[in-house]
Amino acid sequence: MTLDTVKHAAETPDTEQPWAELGLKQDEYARIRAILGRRPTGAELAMYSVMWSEHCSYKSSKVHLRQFGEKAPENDALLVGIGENAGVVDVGQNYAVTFKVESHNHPSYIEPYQGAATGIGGIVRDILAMGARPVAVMDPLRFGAADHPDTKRVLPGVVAGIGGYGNCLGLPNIGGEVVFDPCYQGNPLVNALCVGVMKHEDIHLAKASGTGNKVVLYGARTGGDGIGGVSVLASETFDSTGPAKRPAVQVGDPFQEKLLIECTLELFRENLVEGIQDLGGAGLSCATSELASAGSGGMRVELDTVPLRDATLSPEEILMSESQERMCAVVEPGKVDRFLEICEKWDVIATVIGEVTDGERLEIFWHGEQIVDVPPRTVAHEGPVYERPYARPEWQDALQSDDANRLPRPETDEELRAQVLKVISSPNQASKSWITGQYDRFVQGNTVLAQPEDSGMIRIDEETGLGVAVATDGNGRYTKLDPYAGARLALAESYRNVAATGARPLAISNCLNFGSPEDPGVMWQFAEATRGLADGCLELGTPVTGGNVSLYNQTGETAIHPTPVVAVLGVIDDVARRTPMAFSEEGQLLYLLGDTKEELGGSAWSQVVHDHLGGLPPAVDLDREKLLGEILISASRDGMIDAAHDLSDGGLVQAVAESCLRGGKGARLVVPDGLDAFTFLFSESAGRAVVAVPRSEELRFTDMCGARGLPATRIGVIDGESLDVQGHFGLPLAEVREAHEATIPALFA
Amino acid sequence: MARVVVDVMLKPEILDPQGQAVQRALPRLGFEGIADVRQGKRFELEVEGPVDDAALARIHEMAETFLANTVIEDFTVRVDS
Amino acid sequence: MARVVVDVMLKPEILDPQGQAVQRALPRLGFEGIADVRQGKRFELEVEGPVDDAALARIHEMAETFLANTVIEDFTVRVDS
Amino acid sequence: MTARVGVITFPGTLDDRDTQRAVRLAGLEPVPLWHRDKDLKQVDAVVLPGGFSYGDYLRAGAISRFSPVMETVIEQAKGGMPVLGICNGFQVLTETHLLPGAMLRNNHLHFICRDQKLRVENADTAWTADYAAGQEISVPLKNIDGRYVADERTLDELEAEGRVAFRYLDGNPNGSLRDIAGITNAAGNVVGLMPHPEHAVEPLIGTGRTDGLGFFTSLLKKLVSA
Ligand SMILES: Nc1ncnc2c1ncn2[C@@H]1O[C@H](COP(=O)(O)OP(=O)(O)O)[C@@H](O)[C@H]1O
Ligand SMILES: [Mg+2]
Repeated sequence: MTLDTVKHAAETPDTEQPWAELGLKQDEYARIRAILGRRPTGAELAMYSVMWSEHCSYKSSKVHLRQFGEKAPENDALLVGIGENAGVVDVGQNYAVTFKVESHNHPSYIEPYQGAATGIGGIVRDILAMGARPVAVMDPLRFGAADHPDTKRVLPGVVAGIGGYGNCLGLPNIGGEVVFDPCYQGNPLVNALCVGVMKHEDIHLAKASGTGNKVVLYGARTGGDGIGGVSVLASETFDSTGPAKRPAVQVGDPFQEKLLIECTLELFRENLVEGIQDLGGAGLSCATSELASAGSGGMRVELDTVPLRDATLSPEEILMSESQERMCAVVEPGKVDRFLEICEKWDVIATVIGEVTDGERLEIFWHGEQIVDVPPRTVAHEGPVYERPYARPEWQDALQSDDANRLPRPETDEELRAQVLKVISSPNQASKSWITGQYDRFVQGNTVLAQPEDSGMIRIDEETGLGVAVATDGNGRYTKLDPYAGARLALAESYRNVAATGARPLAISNCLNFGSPEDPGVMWQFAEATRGLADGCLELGTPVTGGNVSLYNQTGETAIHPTPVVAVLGVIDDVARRTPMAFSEEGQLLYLLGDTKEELGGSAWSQVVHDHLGGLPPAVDLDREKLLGEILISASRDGMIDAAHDLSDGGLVQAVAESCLRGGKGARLVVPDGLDAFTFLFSESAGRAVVAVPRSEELRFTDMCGARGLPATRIGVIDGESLDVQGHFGLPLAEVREAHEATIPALFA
Repeated sequence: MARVVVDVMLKPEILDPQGQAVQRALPRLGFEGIADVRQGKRFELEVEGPVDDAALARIHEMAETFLANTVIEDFTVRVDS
Repeated sequence: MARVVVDVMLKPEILDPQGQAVQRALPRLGFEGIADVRQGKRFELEVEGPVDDAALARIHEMAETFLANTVIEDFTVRVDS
Repeated sequence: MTARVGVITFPGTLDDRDTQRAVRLAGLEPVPLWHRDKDLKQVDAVVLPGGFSYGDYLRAGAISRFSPVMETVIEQAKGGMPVLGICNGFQVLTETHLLPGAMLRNNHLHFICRDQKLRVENADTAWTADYAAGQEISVPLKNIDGRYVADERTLDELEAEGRVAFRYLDGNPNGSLRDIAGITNAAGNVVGLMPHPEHAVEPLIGTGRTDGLGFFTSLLKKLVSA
């Protein structure tokens, strides 16, 4: 069949095109025709269809995400904000840090190992594209029920994939989450975060400027990976005898990515890069249109020069291919030779595929014939925007009035003790070390803290000890009960985790995992959660620097719990001052910071003991979180505390058990006046942390809390080899350890 | 006892980083003239009892559901002579 | 182009936990009657030019020095029909 | 004059910069070496760091072994130059047959990352002289292909000649025969081990222990007194 050139398209306006199969709506197709003043060519149609997909265009979420900009707090630290591959934050001493979370949910369900592996690969390239050396990764994960047979397929594969890829890249994995809930059975969430470090002058942006500059594609050869629906198009416009099967699954090559990282950093060092973009979703379509759209001129690409792994690929398929481990750079003509030399040094294939033009169009040629002629902005940045209808679901009221505080509580100390063991050994509350032990947390030699600490902490300057801390959190149960509050709780928890290690929270990234935006109930959850998060960030003074949205996480009519995952990045001037979570010195005093109320809605206790989800989540007071954070940071800086652990799901008893196990020391707790033992142990009130204070610092510490108005209650002492709640029960540490650590290996090893 | 061999290879359209790494190394080691290398897995199964059609059908099913990941891999089953 | 297959298997005396893991899983999946499983590697080489004795000798050498580690592995070379 | 220690970077090496740091912290001068260069830049010793050279795609260490730099390393190692292979570097050394045996997939088939207790069995090598024989140390272990195997005769020989340099304590993490974590050649100049001493050189970082520094101070003593 003939090549569908621009000329041919103009001459054959009535040719039927498979826009619907490619996921475009009728009005979207009409809009493309209007933009171009003719029907699109096959290649153009392919580009618009992927770039206008929900995944690339954010068409359902955009109107809500705007708040992150509109409500952004004044903040001098933000060097690059939303809209680039990742946001960049000034952390002082001329260092800048970039970080971002992304999702690879669906691919990880289809092929857990490769889906998760390429999820790591993708987010690492985003960070690299900013000019930064990637220095750490994290992996917030959600799976179906822990004892469901399919979870046995998905979890080990995902964990091996994250480890397989990240370990091979030499990136320490410093934290993440593992949560089980039947709502994720057919839609596991595999979110991946990467942190990168650079000097201020090294920041790079994704834009193509400077007429005559060359466009260089480098990295892996292009194959038929992840093309999916576009093969439909290839078979319509091309000889249908070509290989019909195009894999929807991409296979990662971490070795190639490691070379790409070192090669790219060397290119940056020699100042050979004008603009740069990673190739991820939508491959070359995305990279060329985004580079051209953000730059000043146009771009001309000779598509037939792209190195291929499979010679039968059609131009449409080449444009769409999601082959991993590729980057695209804009390079001054005089620097191309040196650029190619460095690529050769690293065994990385590099090819000049085009150049920046002084026009305003993105023009793509195939063996000399023009197959694309579009205004790049219309592809990359001016896609459709939907104001999807949203409405509070009818069931929300009933859910909220099903109060968890009315659930039957343990009646005897015996029962209380049994429930403590039951909660800390439940899959969600149990130790995840069987999983995290499969990740390298030491590589690069800068890891100060890693899981199970409250946040991961990386040293970024050896001389001064400057470091950054990152935590990620999200609680789908809370968010289901109240999306607005749930998002704020996720933010609060992540913020608290960073502060607990002594770092000052600076900025936010997020991954918003929801069901179908075409369901008004889900859309309401999304609207509420984004509003909550944007308001919360304004109140805390921490701007959103970027993130990712993953929609359509649902099976049939049933959506996952709305799951905004919030990542907080903090800075610490000297990592020597970090606060670990371990209770390691006998005799130190334990203080509970914050107020404990009767708040059991969405709690771990309600899930584990009663399989219940109802009522309202704990109240959030962000001023209080801020105050708590200040206290934790000052106490760390001034050496007033030796350990800190934030309180979240599972409540106080969970936190104390974890800190005891980490330090190998027991604790004697006393239920404070005005609280019953059950509420003391299991309530999930926000804004709390437990700290270990050396006796010599007690006065100074309590004076500081008093002066600043933060409730600090002495609840016990580090002591012995058991976890005792005086007057109620005692648990030998060995029994606590067995309960906490045996669960996950028993399920998955 | 009879031996049945199941060979599992990545589908041709799927990237095979392992095979590529081997292929790229060959010229450096002085081996020319190898146009492509693919690396896969070989399972040798020792089967109790007769390897009749029923047994082979079961092994075929085993390969399809367990030994190979048919999202990305093809397999063949044969009796070892 | 001709294809030559090199099969590489762990020597019989070397513990093969991958094969064992497969074997242990089989009964749970409802597959009985497999007495032993060994897992190895299969390389498919696309050879340019004729696969004569000289070519096979070279491939044999390649297998011996590179594709297999003969401290722990045995290999076989054969032309794929 | 301080001694110069070459640290090789193969494609896919991960711990090269960390190893350079450890070398520096021990008071030696790190010299980066590139896999394509045969020239060792007149270094006094060489470290093959950890990582996944060539992705470990064929077998760990199998492809790197053939790199130009290794030609010189093999030659010089035979002439007595101190060579240390850590993790992937150890795998490269067994592939070159500078050290006997081979490394296979862990018996539990998973990557494992943990703080690992070891006993220094041989304190007479170029890299262990600063330890006492029998001393117990803890350094990070992180690998998926860490199971040391060799035939019985080789193992007996290693034992008899005192060439088992390190043994795992408190549980064998990967099924290595006779709990072997590292070995040395007969001359004591070539040493390989799976655990990572270069990741245990600073308080605060990693496990917070500095038990690994002795490898590098041992070398310094040897080179300076020589
Ligand atoms: N939930 C979100 N919050 C804030 N910014 C977001 C969110 N989702 C996406 N973004 C931002 O929108 C931009 C486009 O996202 P995306 O297309 O995923 O970028 P990339 O292709 O570089 O991964 C990015 O700057 C990203 O940070
Ligand atoms: Mg990007």
